[in-house]
Amino acid sequence: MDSPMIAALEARLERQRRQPRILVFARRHPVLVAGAALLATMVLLALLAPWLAPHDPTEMNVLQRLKPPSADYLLGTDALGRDILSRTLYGARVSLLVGVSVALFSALVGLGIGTVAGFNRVADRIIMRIMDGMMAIPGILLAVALMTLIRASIATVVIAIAMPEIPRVVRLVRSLVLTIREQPYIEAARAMGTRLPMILLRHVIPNLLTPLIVQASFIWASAMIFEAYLSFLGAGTPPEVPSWGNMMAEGRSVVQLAFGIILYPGIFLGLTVLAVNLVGDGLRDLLDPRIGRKL
Amino acid sequence: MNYLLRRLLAVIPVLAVVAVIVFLLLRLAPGDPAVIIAGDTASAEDIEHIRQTLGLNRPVVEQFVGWIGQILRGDLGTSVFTGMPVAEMIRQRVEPTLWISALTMAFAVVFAVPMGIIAAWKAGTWVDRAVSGLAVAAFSLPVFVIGYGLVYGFSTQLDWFPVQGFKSLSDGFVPFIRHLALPVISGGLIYMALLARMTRSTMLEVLAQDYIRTARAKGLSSQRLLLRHALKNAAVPIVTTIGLGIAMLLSGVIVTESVFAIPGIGRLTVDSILRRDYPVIQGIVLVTATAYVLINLITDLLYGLFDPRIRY
Amino acid sequence: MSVVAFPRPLLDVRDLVKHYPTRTFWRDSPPVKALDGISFTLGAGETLGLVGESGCGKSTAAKTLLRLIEPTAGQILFDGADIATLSPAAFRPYRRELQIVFQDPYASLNPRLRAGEIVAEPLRNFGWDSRDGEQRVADLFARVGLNTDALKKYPHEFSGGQRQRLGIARALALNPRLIVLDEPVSALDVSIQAQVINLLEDLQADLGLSYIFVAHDLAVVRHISHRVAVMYLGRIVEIGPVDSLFTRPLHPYTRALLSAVPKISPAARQNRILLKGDLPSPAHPPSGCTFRTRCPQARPECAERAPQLVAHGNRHQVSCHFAETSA
Amino acid sequence: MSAPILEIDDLRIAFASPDGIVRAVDGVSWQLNAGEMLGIVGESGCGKSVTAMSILRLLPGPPAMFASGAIRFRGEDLLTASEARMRALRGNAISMIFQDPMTSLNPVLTIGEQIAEVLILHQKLSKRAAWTRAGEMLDLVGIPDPVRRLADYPHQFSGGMRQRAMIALALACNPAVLIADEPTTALDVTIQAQIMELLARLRREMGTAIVLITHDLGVVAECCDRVVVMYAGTKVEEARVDALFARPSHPYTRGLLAAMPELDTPGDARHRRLAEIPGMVPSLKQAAVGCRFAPRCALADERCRQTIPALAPTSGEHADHFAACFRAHEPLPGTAA
Amino acid sequence: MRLPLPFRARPLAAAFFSLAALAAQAGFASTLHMIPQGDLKILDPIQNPSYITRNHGYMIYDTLFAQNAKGIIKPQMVDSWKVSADKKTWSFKLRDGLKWSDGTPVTAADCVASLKRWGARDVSGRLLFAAVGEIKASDAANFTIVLKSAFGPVLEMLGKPSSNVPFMMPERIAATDPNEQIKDTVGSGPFIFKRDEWVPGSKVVYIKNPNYVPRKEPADGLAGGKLVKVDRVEWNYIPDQNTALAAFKKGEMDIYELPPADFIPVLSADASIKLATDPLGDQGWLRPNHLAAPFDNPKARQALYYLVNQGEYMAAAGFPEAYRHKPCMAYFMCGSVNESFAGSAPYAGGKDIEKAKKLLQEAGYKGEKIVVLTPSEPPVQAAAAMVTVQNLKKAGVNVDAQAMDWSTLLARRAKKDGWHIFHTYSVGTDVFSPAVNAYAQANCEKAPSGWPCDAKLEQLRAAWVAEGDAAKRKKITDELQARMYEVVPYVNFGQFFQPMAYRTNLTGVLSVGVPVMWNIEKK
Repeated sequence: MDSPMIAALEARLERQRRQPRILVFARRHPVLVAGAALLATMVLLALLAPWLAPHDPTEMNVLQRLKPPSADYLLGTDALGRDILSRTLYGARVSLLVGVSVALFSALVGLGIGTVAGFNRVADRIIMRIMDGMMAIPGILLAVALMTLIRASIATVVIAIAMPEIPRVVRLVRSLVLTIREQPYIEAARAMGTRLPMILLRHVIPNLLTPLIVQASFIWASAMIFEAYLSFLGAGTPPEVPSWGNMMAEGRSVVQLAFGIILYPGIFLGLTVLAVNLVGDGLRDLLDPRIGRKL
Repeated sequence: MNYLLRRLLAVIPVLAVVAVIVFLLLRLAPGDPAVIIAGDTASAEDIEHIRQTLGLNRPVVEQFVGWIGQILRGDLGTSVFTGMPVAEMIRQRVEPTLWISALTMAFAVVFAVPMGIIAAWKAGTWVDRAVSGLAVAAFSLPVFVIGYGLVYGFSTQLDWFPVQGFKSLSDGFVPFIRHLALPVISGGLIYMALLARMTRSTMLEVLAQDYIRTARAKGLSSQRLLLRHALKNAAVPIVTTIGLGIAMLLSGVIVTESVFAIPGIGRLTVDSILRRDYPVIQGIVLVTATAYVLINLITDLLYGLFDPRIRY
Repeated sequence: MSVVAFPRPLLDVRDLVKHYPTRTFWRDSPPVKALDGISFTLGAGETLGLVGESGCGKSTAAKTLLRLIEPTAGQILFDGADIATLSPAAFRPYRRELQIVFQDPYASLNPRLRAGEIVAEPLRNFGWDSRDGEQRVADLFARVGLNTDALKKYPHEFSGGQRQRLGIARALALNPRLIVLDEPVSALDVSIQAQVINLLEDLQADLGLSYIFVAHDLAVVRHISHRVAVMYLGRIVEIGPVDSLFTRPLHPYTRALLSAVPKISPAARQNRILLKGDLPSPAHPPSGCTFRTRCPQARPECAERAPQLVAHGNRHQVSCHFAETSA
Repeated sequence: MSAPILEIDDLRIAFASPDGIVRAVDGVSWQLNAGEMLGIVGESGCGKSVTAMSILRLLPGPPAMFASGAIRFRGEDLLTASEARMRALRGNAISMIFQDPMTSLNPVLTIGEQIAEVLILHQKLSKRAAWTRAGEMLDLVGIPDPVRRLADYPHQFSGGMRQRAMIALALACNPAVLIADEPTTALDVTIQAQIMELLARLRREMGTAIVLITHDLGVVAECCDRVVVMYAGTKVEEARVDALFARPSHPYTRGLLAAMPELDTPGDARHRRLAEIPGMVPSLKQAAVGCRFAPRCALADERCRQTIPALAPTSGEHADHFAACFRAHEPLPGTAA
Repeated sequence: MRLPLPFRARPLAAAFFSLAALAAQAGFASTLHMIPQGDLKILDPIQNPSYITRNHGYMIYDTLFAQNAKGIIKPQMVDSWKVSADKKTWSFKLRDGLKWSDGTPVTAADCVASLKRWGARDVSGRLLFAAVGEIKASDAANFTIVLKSAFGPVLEMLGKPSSNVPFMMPERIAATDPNEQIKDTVGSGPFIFKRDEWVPGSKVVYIKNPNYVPRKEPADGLAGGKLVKVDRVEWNYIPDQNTALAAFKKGEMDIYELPPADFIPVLSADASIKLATDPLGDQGWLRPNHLAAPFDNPKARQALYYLVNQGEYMAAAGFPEAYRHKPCMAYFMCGSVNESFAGSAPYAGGKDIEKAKKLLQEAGYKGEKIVVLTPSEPPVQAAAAMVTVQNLKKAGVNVDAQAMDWSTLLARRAKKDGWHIFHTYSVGTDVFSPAVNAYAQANCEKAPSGWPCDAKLEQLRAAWVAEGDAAKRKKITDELQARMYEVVPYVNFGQFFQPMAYRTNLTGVLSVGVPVMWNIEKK
């Protein structure tokens, strides 16, 4: 007894249902799938860099410096005669590594601290004061100061970028914990005699993972940009590391001579950050469109 | 009043934490101003002499106590390098930074909020996708790349705007705005993206509320629905974002100040960090942290304007 | 039904109080009196209905019994032992004896756990080994009328009624003697509600459980309870055997409540007693009888002293100065 | 009786969801006469609220929604009316009140602003006149000290007062039809009694025709003139209230009544086992083949499962009593109906 | 074809903005805008040897003597002087009418105090004052220096062109502890420092000193009449080189003091821009830590020379051929009076990695980590470090390239352990003689970071400064340099010409290795 319009629609839906699941998924979550595909490409390029890169990314050839693209140097060379293509490909490794590590590090630390703050009122007071203090210092200053404090390496860059993110994660986790601990299923667990550590592990943390993962993906994206800022301000990854930030920072003084030095890493960085952001957006919409507000 | 006082008192522990963090961070960092003052050809002895005259040989705790005492007397100290009072250095630099921040914020708010509203109203349509796409794209490029691009296009090629520098409003409005246009746009894009996304998601949430349905059932026009019923409800999260975004804004301002050679607070801080001018860094961070805390206090107070349920 | 059916109380609650302090920066405001000294007993195999409007403290009372909310004062004698003041560790064994089923069957189930895990959780907490546990969970599923293939499903894959069955299975897992049912059917549709009520009755008959049944639906309470307590602003205003209370309500509030329920049969509609206004704030309850502000029979003396629960016949108690005259 | 003021004619509403098309309303028809109170009852997901929302076209529009049939208000089809026309009708000729008074009022506008707004919009009153009228409306719905309360925000009102304010808002323009969508579900029983009393009084005084959407058979029994019973997007029974409760025809209606515990039964009611309707509400993602209720119906036979029963007059003494069942009135096994 | 929107709007907007720009610039025709090499943060050119502070010194202070374009010492504030026959007593008479910028007259006592302060801080000042027995003012215009031991280049020291320059200050200021910064900026130079307009990190402003008394002779090198032909000079520090280049090319700035080498081709291609270079040029220094194994062994230091191809370093730094000196093995600068190639023969073959490996082995190197301090900036130092790291790796050295900012590097190298190599460079005027070349000192602890320790080298330096005769000095120079090639206090990684760029509307720009602002006219 369906009206013809509904019948037609039904038929169309049925046809779609018979398509491969991945296609159906892609139609439903275009943002997520586009982001994931782009990100996968970048990850692939990064992983395959040793095979794809025509040159050693750190090999200097001062006689070939600032060369325009040629058959040997497809994207030209930088101010020390290093192959821009190779450096860009290897740069994907550094940027992705830095981004992922920052996201993981700040998410894990933030999860730990935020959970404690959410469950212990005394600890909460102390922790939140410290977090407020950290948040009151502009992140980039905190990071630059940290970079001068510790010897420049990829690990220290990760820590320096993660540090200003941690208070934000802590606040998110704490507010989620405060919401979750009021949920009836937590009350139910207490009524069942579940002890606090188990409540945290089985009931609280799994339920805040979703927004945390979304938040982590945005941290990942911004960490890659932040890495470039640090290099720009002269406090980034060590100069011999072919990170996109370094390439752009080194290349910026010669922008007008060899635009490619800043263009190619810029494009790659932009695309990768875009990919991660799209994945984050997609995940947020997929998992829960309403957690956006808390982020 | 009660609330205001309590909030003002709450600023103190935050600043105390900031003071401790900054002080420790700096004193733990390798490198000190003495070696820089002594220069390339100095011997270890020379450096030691200078360190002594600067008081850097005293125990860290003693230095910290001394500094706190100074702060409490309202003295931010003097720069190790220039010998200028820190307060004076900040005063010199505060104008450009304030202008950039204020105009960046204004620029971002003026564009982002309508964009977010339209995107939310037209959720799922191409308008929404375009706005969301723009926002994500603006998020994906470092400020300095945008800055260089704008300089190349609008200064070097088109010659509409100067490449660098800052002109005070007292030098005339036109030079003032010409010098600030590019820094504000390049720094404001990210902030705008953030705000547009936030506005969109907040508006989406508000538009799904029961009272919006009520308003529609009253026969209101879309315009009135959005601007009177929805926006006022969305205002609190939007204002929160504006407040919390200050931190992000400042990060952007630091980079734009470097790109456009604008003598603002941000650049001063980075320079001071890179050459370990302790009193200056400490002073600035303390001042910016205070500003940050106060701005967030103001945004908190603003909530009351938008949401009658909040009573202090 | 006989008066002496429940000779020895399983639960004896005496003067249970729960106050929430509302401190502000400057001064202490009066506390919110969520529970203002309630007393009742419950026998083994008995169902006590706890009714009242939202904010009357019935849910607080239910949760305080299980120490999900810490009481401010008073005694909770369970099988003769006062469990109100026990340390959390000492109280823990009593968790096996006292269980709870929540109002919102969806919110009270962790969305990240499978049905089997949810029901097994109390077993794990009290040291069941996993093989016995598995068998027990399967038995419980059968007991509440769920298929064993439901073990692997997540809460969102169940319907509302099935979720409440899960909640009941979880509460039954440790073989409790008392189950607090906190509005267990109010989120369910009528047709499903009947299924759950029948299940609860069957379980009581088979296992000899005692129930504290919190609800605002008077018909459901009447159907399932042996005795009923009516609460208003943190106090019990009337308590008594179900038939006596429903056919001869003594407190004006109970009468208003009963008369307000819409009835299908025209014959059952009496003169409706419409109460004025809304529930006063529990932070600033009226002096004397807290109901007097809305009571159609309030007299000046009601403002002066608070009435106590007084027996009016067979196990039927009411707290109203004028209960007899108005009856 | 003259032509109905509101007429729903073979309304079908479907939503496209990712995993199929939900036929929320599947061929429902009814009429509302001037001054009448029509109850629409059913359990959650039966389509009663969707029907109500579709009258003012408040459902999220295409592409997610598909509607067919007709909704005629004074003969004018609202399904095809322009958006501007709908705006002119909403809150003016047809008003609506909702389930949750806590969330249905805008928290950042005063009660007075919210009421005056609709008066300025539809009645073209001046701001001052609208404000005065808003005060009168609050007075009418029994809010004490109405003029002062106009300046209050919703959070300063209790739940019952908010629903009164909602009613004042809905009736401000003296609409011909008021759609009340579960207006008392979120309220306590004593407040519910006040609100229902208020609605009844206002209906008497203002002559507004009311569509009352509810799941509570008791409320319907007390207030309504006629009642439509819905199940799974279809209308299963329609009758005058007294007829329906005196002689329910559809097995679903009968099951529903039997499943309800009763407040006013004599002493041994406790020992009557409640009748259960086995199973669950069916998924609406498949097109109906046969009676929607058949899987849960004790009377269902092959015909019920194959053919959709049409609405037909029951054999009872009431002429306007219809049920969509082949075996209406046959005794249900296991109950002493 | 449809133009993109911004381009279509161009004519109108351009007109609007260029009008505005004209209006804005009208008032400042005689202001010189320079992009300085760095941020002027320290105002004391005696306490601090950085070039930016030295340049500031040349703006506001004057000197007793100065070098002309040919490297000859000429009197500046001094009117006349006498040397006793034994060359032990030097008397000087100041020019008449010299005034400090606050209007008070310049006295001999001021100069004596200034020299003493300089002698306590500067490398060559210390050398001189080690030989000075007595220095005193006899009256307002005359003062004498009495030497207790022989010292040849007295005038060369007093006319030392680069850091630290013996600038003259009023006695009250010169009395400041040499380790403490002076607070007053009163000098007798051609400009006055506008303290109230100073924005550290951004802007330094100077105005013409009305009390300045220039010499009659035309300007010649750092000597001669310092005639100021503009009203005002602004140093506008632009930290971002790309922005600096864009601003300079657009004419927002007049002088670009230290454009990165990579910009040279761009700047030379621009007809409205000229490049000026100091004929002597600069020298790059690779400094090993003489206290850290294996570089405590001269063989290991020699090995470093076998890893250096000067051309490679210059290319890495980005200098076009025309701005590099051809490979030059003179420690005291090719083209200077002290040019010599003595002792360089072993390295004539150029880069020889095998030889370097062998020498390192002989020095006892066994694969320990060699720490190279690698700065992110400045560009020459950064590039040099990268090249050294790569070459060391090729020689099988286990390199630890530690990245850091320049401040950290300065601090790190000040510590005696924890590092092996850093790089820096110096302008020729700070290199060209054994008396001024700080890194040629081998007095162990007293030497700058790296701490070379060689008694013979120190003896030769002492002999060099004590020698008054030019020809004999030349001989000592050869000996000294030969010794340097044996003990290698530092490795010279190349000589280059760092240009200063200025726009062609300027005339009278002097190429002296210091951006001096006198004699410049702006059209």
